Amino acid sequence: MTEKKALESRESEEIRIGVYVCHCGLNIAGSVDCEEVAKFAETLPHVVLAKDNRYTCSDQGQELIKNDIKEHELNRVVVASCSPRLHEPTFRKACEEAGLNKYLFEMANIREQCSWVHLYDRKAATEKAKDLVKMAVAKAALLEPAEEIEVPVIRKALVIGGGVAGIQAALDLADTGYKVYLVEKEPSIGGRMAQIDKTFPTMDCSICILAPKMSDVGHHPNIELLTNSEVVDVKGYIGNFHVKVLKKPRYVTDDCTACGECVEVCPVIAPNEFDVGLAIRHAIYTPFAQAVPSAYIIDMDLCLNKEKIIVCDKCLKACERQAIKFEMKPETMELEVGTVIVATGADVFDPSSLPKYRYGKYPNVITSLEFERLINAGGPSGGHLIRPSDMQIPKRVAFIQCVGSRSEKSGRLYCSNVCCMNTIKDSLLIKEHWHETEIHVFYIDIRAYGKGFEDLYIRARKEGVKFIRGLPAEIIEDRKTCNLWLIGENTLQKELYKVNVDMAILSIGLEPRKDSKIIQRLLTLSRTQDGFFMEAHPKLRPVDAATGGIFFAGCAEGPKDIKDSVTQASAAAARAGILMAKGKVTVEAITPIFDLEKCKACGLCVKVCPYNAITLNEELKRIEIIEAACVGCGTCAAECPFDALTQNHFTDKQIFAQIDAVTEHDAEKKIVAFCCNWCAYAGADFAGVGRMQYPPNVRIIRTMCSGRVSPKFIERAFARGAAMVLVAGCYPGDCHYINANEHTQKRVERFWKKMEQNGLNEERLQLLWVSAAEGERFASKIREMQGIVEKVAPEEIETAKRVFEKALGGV
Amino acid sequence: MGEEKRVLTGTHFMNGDVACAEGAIAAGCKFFAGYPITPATEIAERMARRLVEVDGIYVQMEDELASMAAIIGASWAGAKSMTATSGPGFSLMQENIGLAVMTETPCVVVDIMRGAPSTGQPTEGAQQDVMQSKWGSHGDYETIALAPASVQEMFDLTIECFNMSETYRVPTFLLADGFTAHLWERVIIPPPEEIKTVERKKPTVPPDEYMPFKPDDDLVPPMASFGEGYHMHVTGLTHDERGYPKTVDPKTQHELVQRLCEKIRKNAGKIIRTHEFVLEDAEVAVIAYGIPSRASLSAVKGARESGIKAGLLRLVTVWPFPEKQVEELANRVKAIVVPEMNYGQIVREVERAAKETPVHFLAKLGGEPHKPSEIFEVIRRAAEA
Amino acid sequence: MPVRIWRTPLDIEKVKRPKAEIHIIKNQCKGCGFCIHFCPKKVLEESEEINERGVHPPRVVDESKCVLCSFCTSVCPDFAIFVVEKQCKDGC
Amino acid sequence: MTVIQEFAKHPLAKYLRLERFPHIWCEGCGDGIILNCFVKALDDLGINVDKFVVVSGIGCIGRVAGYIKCDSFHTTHGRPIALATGIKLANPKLTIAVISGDGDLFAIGGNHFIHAARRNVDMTVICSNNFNYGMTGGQFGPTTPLDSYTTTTPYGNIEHPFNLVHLAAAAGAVYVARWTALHVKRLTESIKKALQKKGFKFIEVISPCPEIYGRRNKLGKSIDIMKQYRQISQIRHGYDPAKAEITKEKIIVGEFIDIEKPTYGELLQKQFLKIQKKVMGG
Repeated sequence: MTEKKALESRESEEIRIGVYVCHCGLNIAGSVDCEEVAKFAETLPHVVLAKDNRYTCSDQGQELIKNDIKEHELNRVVVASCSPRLHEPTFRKACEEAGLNKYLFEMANIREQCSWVHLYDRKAATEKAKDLVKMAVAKAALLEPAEEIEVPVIRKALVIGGGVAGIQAALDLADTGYKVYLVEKEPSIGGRMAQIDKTFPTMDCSICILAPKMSDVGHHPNIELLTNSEVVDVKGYIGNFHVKVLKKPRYVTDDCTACGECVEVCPVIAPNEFDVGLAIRHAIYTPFAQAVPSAYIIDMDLCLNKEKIIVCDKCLKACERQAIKFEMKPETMELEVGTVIVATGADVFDPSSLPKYRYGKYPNVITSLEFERLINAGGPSGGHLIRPSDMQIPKRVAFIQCVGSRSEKSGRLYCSNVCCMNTIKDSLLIKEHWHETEIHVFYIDIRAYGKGFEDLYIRARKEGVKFIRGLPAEIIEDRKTCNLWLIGENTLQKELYKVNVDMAILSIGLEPRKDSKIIQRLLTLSRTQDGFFMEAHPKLRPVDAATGGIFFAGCAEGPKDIKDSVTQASAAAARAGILMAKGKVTVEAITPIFDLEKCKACGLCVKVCPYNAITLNEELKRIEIIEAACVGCGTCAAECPFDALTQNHFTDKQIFAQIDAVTEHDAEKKIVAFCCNWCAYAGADFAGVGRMQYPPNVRIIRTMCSGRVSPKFIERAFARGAAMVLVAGCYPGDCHYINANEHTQKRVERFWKKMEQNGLNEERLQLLWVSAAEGERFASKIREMQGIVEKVAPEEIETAKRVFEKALGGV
Repeated sequence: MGEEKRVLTGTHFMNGDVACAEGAIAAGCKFFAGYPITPATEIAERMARRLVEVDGIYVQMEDELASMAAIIGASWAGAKSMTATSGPGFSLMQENIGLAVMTETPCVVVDIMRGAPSTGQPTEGAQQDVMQSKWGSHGDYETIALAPASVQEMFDLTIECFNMSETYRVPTFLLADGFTAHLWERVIIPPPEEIKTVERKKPTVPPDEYMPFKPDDDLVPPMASFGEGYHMHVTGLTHDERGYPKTVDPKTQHELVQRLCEKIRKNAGKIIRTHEFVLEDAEVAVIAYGIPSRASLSAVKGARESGIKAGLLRLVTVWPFPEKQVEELANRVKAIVVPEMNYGQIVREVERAAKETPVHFLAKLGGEPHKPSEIFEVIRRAAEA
Repeated sequence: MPVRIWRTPLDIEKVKRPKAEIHIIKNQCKGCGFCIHFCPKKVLEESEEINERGVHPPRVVDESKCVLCSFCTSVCPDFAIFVVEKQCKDGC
Repeated sequence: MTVIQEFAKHPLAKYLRLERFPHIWCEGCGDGIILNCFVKALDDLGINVDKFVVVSGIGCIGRVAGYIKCDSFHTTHGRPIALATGIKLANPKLTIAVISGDGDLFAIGGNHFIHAARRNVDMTVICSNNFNYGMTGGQFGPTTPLDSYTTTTPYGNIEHPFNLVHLAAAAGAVYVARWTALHVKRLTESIKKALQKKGFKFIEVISPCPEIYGRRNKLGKSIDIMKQYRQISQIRHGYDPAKAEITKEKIIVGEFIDIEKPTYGELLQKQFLKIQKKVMGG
């Protein structure tokens, strides 16, 4: 507590701010005159010193700050550099080490949101940088020290998805000694890897190396395996998730010995999903031989008894152990966990959406997944590669790459990462069994970047596999023989080809799970444009989700091969392990501040709080705040009509100060943008990372959630003569505070009405839903708004000033 | 065990209820179902102790309805079965007595008569159920009822009841008064070989030819037991010879009811037992049954001493009623005297048979048996008239 | 595993299911319709003909769809329908 | 081919008195299904019918005894259990099933039911519960739901009905189950289980009475009643029978009680041996 004493002693003293302007090598200095910005900073109120240096985040940079805090008795620090999303923690730590409460630190984002997006207008960029610093200083002057509250972390983990990634993550955590709930929606764990015949580049039998891990999961004392189950609800926050899991009935108890007698008598059949429909299964079945749990399951949609009444009791009679219980009901389990690992995997692309390959029409056009089952000794053809039309072993086969990857047509622009090597592996497998087989591989590029990959590629070429650059434009079938003509252009030799083969294998890509949306909503995650889950930071936090306590493993985060999935799984397990080992996390001190005097106990805040962290005490006629449950979205503060609530570190005063700073000069040219931390602000950063250029007249004020944006902020901006206001947040449903941004929408819509009633052009207030990945969407919005700004007449500015006069009163 | 315990050969001093129980066991009774009621309870108590010694079953049911039902069931399962009760319980049994008649089920019902109507005089003897034992259940039917007059007869006639019941496939009543039942007397139980017991007639044809209700010439059908593979159907409904319901066929109903009655009437000669005392030259005949016959005997002796030619006809079989004997007697006597411990029941049958011969009735109610002097008085008046 | 499934499974021929022989004792039927309504494979339908009891007994629509669950046999209050396994010669 | 000849081919024909069919029951009556499931159970268990006795009482279902090819007794109203007790005790080698109706077993025969259950006499009692006296034209009985209409409750029933499974359990039955006439497979299994178990077993079967009870209470045709069963029945094995009242919205079915308890016969046998030893000993 020494720091705290130290800071208390300084409370009374006048405010002493130190400003540090970072060059970030040339990243900032390249288009911003950092010295000038620093000089400008010195002129600002309360600033006792302003310095610029090459890398403020470097050790020297941090040392400098620490020393100045001591020497010059700084009690506020502002760093103008990159995005707070990147280095705020770094500098906060430095301040704390120097005995300064970390909430007395503020940052100006002059890289992602300035230098990188205004590369070619040094003057404008420098002016903007000054504004941004001015805003930061203004806010800094009003910063209050704060103590973070600690919440315990439950030492149990939830792993969603039982593919190889989920299995690995679960085993690692369980071996570390943590209780793990592994939830898998299929009847067995194993995932895609269980379907595959051999793995590249080592060519070892996939199920042979997976099965032991699967049974380890089955027997591990620390793992509670919940198959045929789905996560249906998640509440709470980092360290304290309350999860509801729907356990669908198997209709077969653990007494099942997997003897298979029931299958013999079951009268109904359907294609077996595990064999991609190449083999049949019965209504009562086990997905595959090595399934874990090994207990059978009844497919109730198929079973004759789906109508609740037993019309067929053949399996019941056949089961000696009497393990079949048709009366089983779905049960909902409630779990308390501290961390969550999302390992929901990927779907495979359905090629029937690409008419040119006639998948689903020509029997001998198969997918690479079907191939895996055909070549697999445990598969429907007992490992004999046959072609569906006549069950004969094909003499000539073709592999077609990038089906559902890297193409506009399929709507999937990304590389699926595994297909090239998988095809090479498959071609070698064929050569192994039927050496004389003629193999053509049609590709765009062969990507053999991994360890041991190139060797495999070379081996395949040595074995005589023909690699032809240029995908077939179409496939034509010979009615009689069912052989296939592949027609296309060899883009190396610049000549057309027309190749006749017995069978064509479409190397299908990986795509996000159709139901990713559900997990996304439940865990308030973000997704990248390709639809896979987005990590908190592509470099520094590659397995963390933006939401605390949640981590990614395997293809859920992007297409991966087995090795990478396992690697990421272990990483995720380690990350989760750290949290649980520590046993506690500190929650940012950005909870509401409550003013008993002003509260009228109207209960509006209680209604809007997405986390039920506010309750209305009927007797005392006042509200009560549960700090641990609060995650600091600030929606309550925005909703309170009596200014009885405001938010720590995002107080009305502080935000007003930022607005005022922006609008001090040339307000009529400026856009005041309120951006939520998770999507809009991150989106703006992303625009910077992608060097997407847009007009320099926007000034971003960061709030944790767009729900924090109170109408009075907008009024203030207009009252101060701002040309336009932008409120930007996550897409509805993607809100990181469950549904807080629904209130944003309501408020903005109300505001538009107000403007209309007062004869103001609603266009001057814009609402933008944007994801963290949509930098371009953000940039183009600003460009679009610039167009409007130019049209805003001075009179309109004046009217607005008058209409919202009242908003000027200080708070 | 079993056989050697069945007959307690020797001379005993016991009461009527106990003697009845011993008679039943000696007759081969293997199943007793009952419900406690004064003055028949001692029979149940004795059975509860004794049956187990002869591999028999004693079961105390929830009421007399159940008791009667149970012995019918037991009988079809092949056991000689019996229940014992008194007036109120006898009334409850009438329903299933009807079932026993309809299904021609051999079984014995002991009714120890007490003061009635209703709960009446539980501890006092009477003879008020005589007509109930004939007409108690609904419909036309014939049953057999024997009336013991001594503890020895409580033993002997119980055996008779079983034998007749087995012979004619009909519920048979031991109709004893509360006095005889509670009387303590000497009883001589003969050795087993001297005790005649009858077993029911069994079918001689294979199951598929067997008709459970097709009579032989004696109008009694042979009876198989459940569990012997005959797959019989037994019903309280009017049924054909196969045993299947035929409820709307007049012929079936007529023939069935007719046979149920005739099989007793036609065999009345074999069934009826009476005892005569100095009737050869009698001018006044006393007709009595049960306990009054004992007072009647000394009254008749007294009359003879005082020069009145009196005699006694004691009815052992009450039902079927010994019509012939009474009619024949009436033809040769001046008058008939009937003492009964009721307000006039069997006397109606006597009058019916006696035609013009005057019948003097001597009712006795309240639980006191007749005094010989009372009967003598009536004899004297009858002789003078 | 949401993969589009469209092929006839390669081993479809290998699975042999017992063939059913459905017996309907028309004149014993009282026409409750239980067998028709509760057949999981919708093998039966009401016929036009009227039996001795004045009702429409069931008629077999497609015997090959029957999987011998015998629910009709058990649910018939009148023992008017029963299914037995067809004793197949090489014919079927 | 005559009906009888066709009928003879029925897999269950050998358990039925074919010449007595068609039975007397109405179209869609549950009693036929109960009979069907019952003989199916006999067949599944391969029971020796020579040693098997069916006893029934009075009422529609009372006629069942006359259709099964084994020793069978169609007794007076309410008395089948008492009579069956006599049969069983007199010849323990026989297996006894009592099949009767709700009125017969629980109104006029209620006393016999509870006492046989209390004694744990070895027999299986199956009750066809159709909520009224069908044979006499539809009067209310001990299971008729409140407010239902019958010829003797023209303004609606004001008597609270029995919850039969609760009654049986309380009286001491060692096996208590309830199914509807639609749960034929489960019912058959239950009957098999009961027949193989020692002691007093009770199975209630909710049975459609479309012509009498159904018509008066606008329940539709038998098929509608059966559909209703499918809709509102819920299987809850081990459920507390006390809570298993039948309502318009819900029929809880399943096996409620399955316990072990010495039967009357077993205790009697024990006593025999004890006493005989004593007597032999002198």
